[in-house]
Amino acid sequence: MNALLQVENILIRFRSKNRIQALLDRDRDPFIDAVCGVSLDIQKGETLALVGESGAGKTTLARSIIGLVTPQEGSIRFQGQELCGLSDRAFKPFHRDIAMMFQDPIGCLSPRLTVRYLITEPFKIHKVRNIDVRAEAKRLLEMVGLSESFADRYPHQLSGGQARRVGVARALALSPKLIVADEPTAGLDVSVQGEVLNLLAKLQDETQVSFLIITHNLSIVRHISDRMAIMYLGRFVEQGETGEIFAHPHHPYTKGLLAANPNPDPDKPKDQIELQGEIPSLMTRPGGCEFHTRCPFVQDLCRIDAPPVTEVESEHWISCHYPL
Amino acid sequence: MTNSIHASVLDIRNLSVEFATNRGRLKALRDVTLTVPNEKIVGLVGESGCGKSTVIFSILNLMAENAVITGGEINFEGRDILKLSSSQLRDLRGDRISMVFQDPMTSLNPVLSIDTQMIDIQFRSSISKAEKRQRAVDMLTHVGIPDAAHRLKSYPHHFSGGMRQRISIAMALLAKPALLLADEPTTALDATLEAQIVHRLRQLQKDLSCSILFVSHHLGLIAEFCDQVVVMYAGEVVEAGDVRDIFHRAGHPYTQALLECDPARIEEKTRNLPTIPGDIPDLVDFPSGCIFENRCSKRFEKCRISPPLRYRISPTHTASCFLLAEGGAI
Amino acid sequence: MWIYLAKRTALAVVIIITAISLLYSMILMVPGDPTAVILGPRSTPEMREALRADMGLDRPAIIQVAGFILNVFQGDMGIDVFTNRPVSQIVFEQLPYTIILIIAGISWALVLGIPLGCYSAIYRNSFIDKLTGVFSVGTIAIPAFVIALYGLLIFAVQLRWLPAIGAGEQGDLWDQIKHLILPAFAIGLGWVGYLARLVRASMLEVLGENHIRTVRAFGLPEKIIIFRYALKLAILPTIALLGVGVGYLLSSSVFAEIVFARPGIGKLIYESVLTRNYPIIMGSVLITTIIFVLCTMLADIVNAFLDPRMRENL
Amino acid sequence: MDMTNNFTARVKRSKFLSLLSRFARDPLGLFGLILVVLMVSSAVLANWIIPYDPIALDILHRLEPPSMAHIMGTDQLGRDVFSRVIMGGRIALKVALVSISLALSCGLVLGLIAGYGPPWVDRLMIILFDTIRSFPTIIFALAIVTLVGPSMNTVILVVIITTIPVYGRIVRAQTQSMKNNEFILAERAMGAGMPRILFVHLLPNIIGPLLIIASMDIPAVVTIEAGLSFLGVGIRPPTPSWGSILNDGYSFIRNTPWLIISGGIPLILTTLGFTFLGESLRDIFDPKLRKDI
Repeated sequence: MNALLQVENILIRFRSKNRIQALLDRDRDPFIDAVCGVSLDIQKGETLALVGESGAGKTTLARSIIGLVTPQEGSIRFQGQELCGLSDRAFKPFHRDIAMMFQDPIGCLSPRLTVRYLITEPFKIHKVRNIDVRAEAKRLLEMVGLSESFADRYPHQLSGGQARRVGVARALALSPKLIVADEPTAGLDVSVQGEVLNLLAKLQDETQVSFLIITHNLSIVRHISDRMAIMYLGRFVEQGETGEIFAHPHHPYTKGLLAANPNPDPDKPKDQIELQGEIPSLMTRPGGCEFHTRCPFVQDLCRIDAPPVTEVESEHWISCHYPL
Repeated sequence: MTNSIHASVLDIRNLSVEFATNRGRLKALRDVTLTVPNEKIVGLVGESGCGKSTVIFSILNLMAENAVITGGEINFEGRDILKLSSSQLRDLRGDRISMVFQDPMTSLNPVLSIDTQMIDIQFRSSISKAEKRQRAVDMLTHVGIPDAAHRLKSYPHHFSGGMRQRISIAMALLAKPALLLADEPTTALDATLEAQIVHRLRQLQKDLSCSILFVSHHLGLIAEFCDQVVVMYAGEVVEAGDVRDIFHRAGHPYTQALLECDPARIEEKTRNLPTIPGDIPDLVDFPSGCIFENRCSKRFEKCRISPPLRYRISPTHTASCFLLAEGGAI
Repeated sequence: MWIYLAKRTALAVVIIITAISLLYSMILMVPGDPTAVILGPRSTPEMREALRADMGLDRPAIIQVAGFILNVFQGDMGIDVFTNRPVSQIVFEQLPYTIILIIAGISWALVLGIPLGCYSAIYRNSFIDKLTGVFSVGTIAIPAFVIALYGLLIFAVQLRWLPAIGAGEQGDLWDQIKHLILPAFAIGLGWVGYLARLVRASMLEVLGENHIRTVRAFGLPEKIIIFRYALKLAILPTIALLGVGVGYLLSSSVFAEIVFARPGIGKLIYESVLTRNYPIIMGSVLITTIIFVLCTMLADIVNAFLDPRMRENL
Repeated sequence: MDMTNNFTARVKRSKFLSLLSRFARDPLGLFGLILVVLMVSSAVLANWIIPYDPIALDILHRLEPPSMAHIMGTDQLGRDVFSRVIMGGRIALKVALVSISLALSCGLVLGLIAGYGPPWVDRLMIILFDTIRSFPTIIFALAIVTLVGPSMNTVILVVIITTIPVYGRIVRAQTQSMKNNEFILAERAMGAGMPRILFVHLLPNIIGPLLIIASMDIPAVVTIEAGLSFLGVGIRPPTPSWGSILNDGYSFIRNTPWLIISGGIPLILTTLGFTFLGESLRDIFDPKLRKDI
């Protein structure tokens, strides 16, 4: 199997206290693990969705793939080449092949520059010289369904949906092979988020680009992703085919998340599970299965032992002692 | 108790609100009419910019300084709030009507303890400070804060967002109000917390037998939580009815399109999600016809010329669309 | 809290050490014989030679600086050649006058500035608010020494209401107060405006915050909202800036002391500048700087103590 | 969302056009603008305005009160005070412009380095900035003057040394708050190098507010220059300066008040003018800029 992107056992930790504080608190381990031991792979033309609540470590994981965060352990391979440990200079060619879209549609655009400059900036950064900037801007705007008249606008003159399209155009400029999209529908109304998701799907059909989509919105995941991974406290609790997981969630957390994203129907059955409590802080990870503090089906074993990752069905992994 | 006389605790009639801007008057609300019956939960749903928050802020007159109420009445327990003096209005605030705000991280005072804040808001009551404190602890326990007696002396920053929102709800319900206004109380929270808090709110509403006007853009939450639903678009109420009227028999093309867009409703995987093309019209420079005309898939000649009235579809269900005119205007 | 205290104190110490090193390196950087600068005028070649040996001017600069810092921390800032007395003694003799002046200046600025700022914020766009706005910008803009000069011209020379020069008779409290009025007025006036504007701005900011809207939604009386819920937060940035204020007042007190011929650090420095008596200047700069650093530190700590978020997190 | 954005777009467009009318609606800003224009033009045209040589002595007419011949009177050496006031304004403005532009450039570079560079550089810079800021300005200035000797260049040097930390601090704070903004992360995610991020993306967002702050510092510098000259350690005589005119006036305060009045009034008007203008500009361009710096 030769995946486009292969992430293995990534561990990303941040210092939680400075050295003096740690010394005073006699804390030998003044770190928090934002992502611990996560593995995933993405094939060409495929979409993987990363799902979880805030603080799950989704964004950190995504940023490590694009080189903004350096993992302490593990490996990230893109087309077989190792990305971990590369210097900024050595990483630069990979920025052509991996693009990232950030959460805030307007805030991720440099505020004092025009749309034309912004969408053709990737060419300038990567010293692509033999292009006509105007024509290129026009082509990219057309690709994302905006008219050329937008080229002279500034970010603050765009609506959320329009700014998101500009973001897509920017990501597409260098025809990347993988786009990492952090909450592509954040801050957009339901009537607009469909437009953006349809655009991403259309582009994927046309260019065979792969997507890693990070979201907390389960209801969009069903439509846009081929496979999905559910993250909790920096680990994957369940990973597999999207349709399969929606049909048969095996992990209680997945089931709880699905229940919290209800189909808007006043008459739907109300027998679904409700998760109790809140995500624990990364500083005080629970022992045993880390989900046991919120799990409605918790048993004694869960409090003691961390469950191993098991493949319940083909290509469907979960880590739970008592899968549903 | 006055609310036994009136069937509905809140009755807003033709409320219009304008914002003074550099370009002229932005007509944020136009002829908004809605009713909150006693002991019911009414959901106010719409996309950003539809004016749903403006409605509930105008009820307590907590709007921005450039906002002016240009017409209509807000009848609360039979009295028009807009005719009250500011001290009479202040007497209602936090006593008969209270409010939960959107952002739990900023809606509590950061330098005062929860204890101080919860005792202060009981300033109307003549009971002793110890009794006030006990009531605060009881209410905090009621909304699901573990070990409330110990944590009362804590400051807001000691609590997570979900906990702070529970505290806000506890504060709002402390005076056992007749009406609770909730402005997207769970939007800033994670989905699993959202469900917990909404279920808790439903329970409290039953226990205290109050009414709730619940503002949200989250259709799933509205469907699960509310008894009645009011749909707003660009500053107007386009449809109102029982929760089943709206979710099963939506009449207005906007409501239908909005429901279609929600990816949670679409069971089959699709790579072509429905959308509502176009933008909300400019609220300063106004179209003469139906407000939704430019985006409506079912528009015809008449829609462009004059705005539709409110038409009755069934005893519990009204909508503002010419296609539904046979039931007669109200 | 203790960690914050320790950190803030460490920072203050680091800044004081850096300040001493900077001042000392400046002497070494200036072309010419450093011993002549350090000893000041009227030094004899023998004295310079003795000092050169004592300081070890042939040693690396860093060791010299370190030695100097050590001396300062032991309270030794050299000897004034004119009077043959320790510099620290001379400076500390003058210090109380300046401190009294600064306290007087900052007190009346506080007493007037904070209420004015609150009033302006609460009654925004009222006549008083607009007047306060013009008044505060005006007083901030006008240099303190010009105020001192005009105060002298109007109240002492023309109207003869207040004494013009000196600090008043020893032991005569009333006389001393009369001598304090004009200088304190001159150095404090700008700060009245500054504080009024600062308090107004931060009060307005706080009044616009969400939690104020929350208590309004509970119908809390406006008096409680302003004095309990808003003022406590709005006053925090003001307290943090009072330390900085001491620095500005130290500068303006130089002028006030000279214009009103009042004893004090400013006057001492000024006279030493005219005679190029560097040891005294160096000592005065050091002591005023240390006072300034301690005041900003104190302000930060008080600020942290009043804010529960800082009190625990830092 | 669309609605509000459309709306801001239009506001932006009309903003430029309404700039002048805004000034008209803001009487203090207009007052400031007029004062500044007067001050600057009198400084530029000084050579044509002054009726006498500002340093020519005329012992026969010393300490004369204002008259038709000398509209502000003469000083103790018989020099025409009006001519000295006009030339003094020129000096003050020159000192202010030179020192602020130099301090601004240095502060900008150092602040960017501190804000975007590695943490140890930042810590070092902050300690250096804070140390310089912890010297009481005038007292520190007097120490430098004693070492280097009084001259206009010393005044400029003093102002530069004491204001670099102010600008450095502001630029650093802005850079730090901006460098984790998504638009900067987005640039890094595209592989943009440090020079591009600093100069194409950070600088344009920092420079605007900084220029407004700098323009509001002009009165402060004019004050320092006048103050040092008043103490006799600034601009060297016989070159005229408002400070030295005030000093002359101070010596003769009991019998010739016009010297103090004519040295002080232009100083007050200039600082007021620049302050009112700066406030007004700030309110127009950047209402959120902090008011307490």
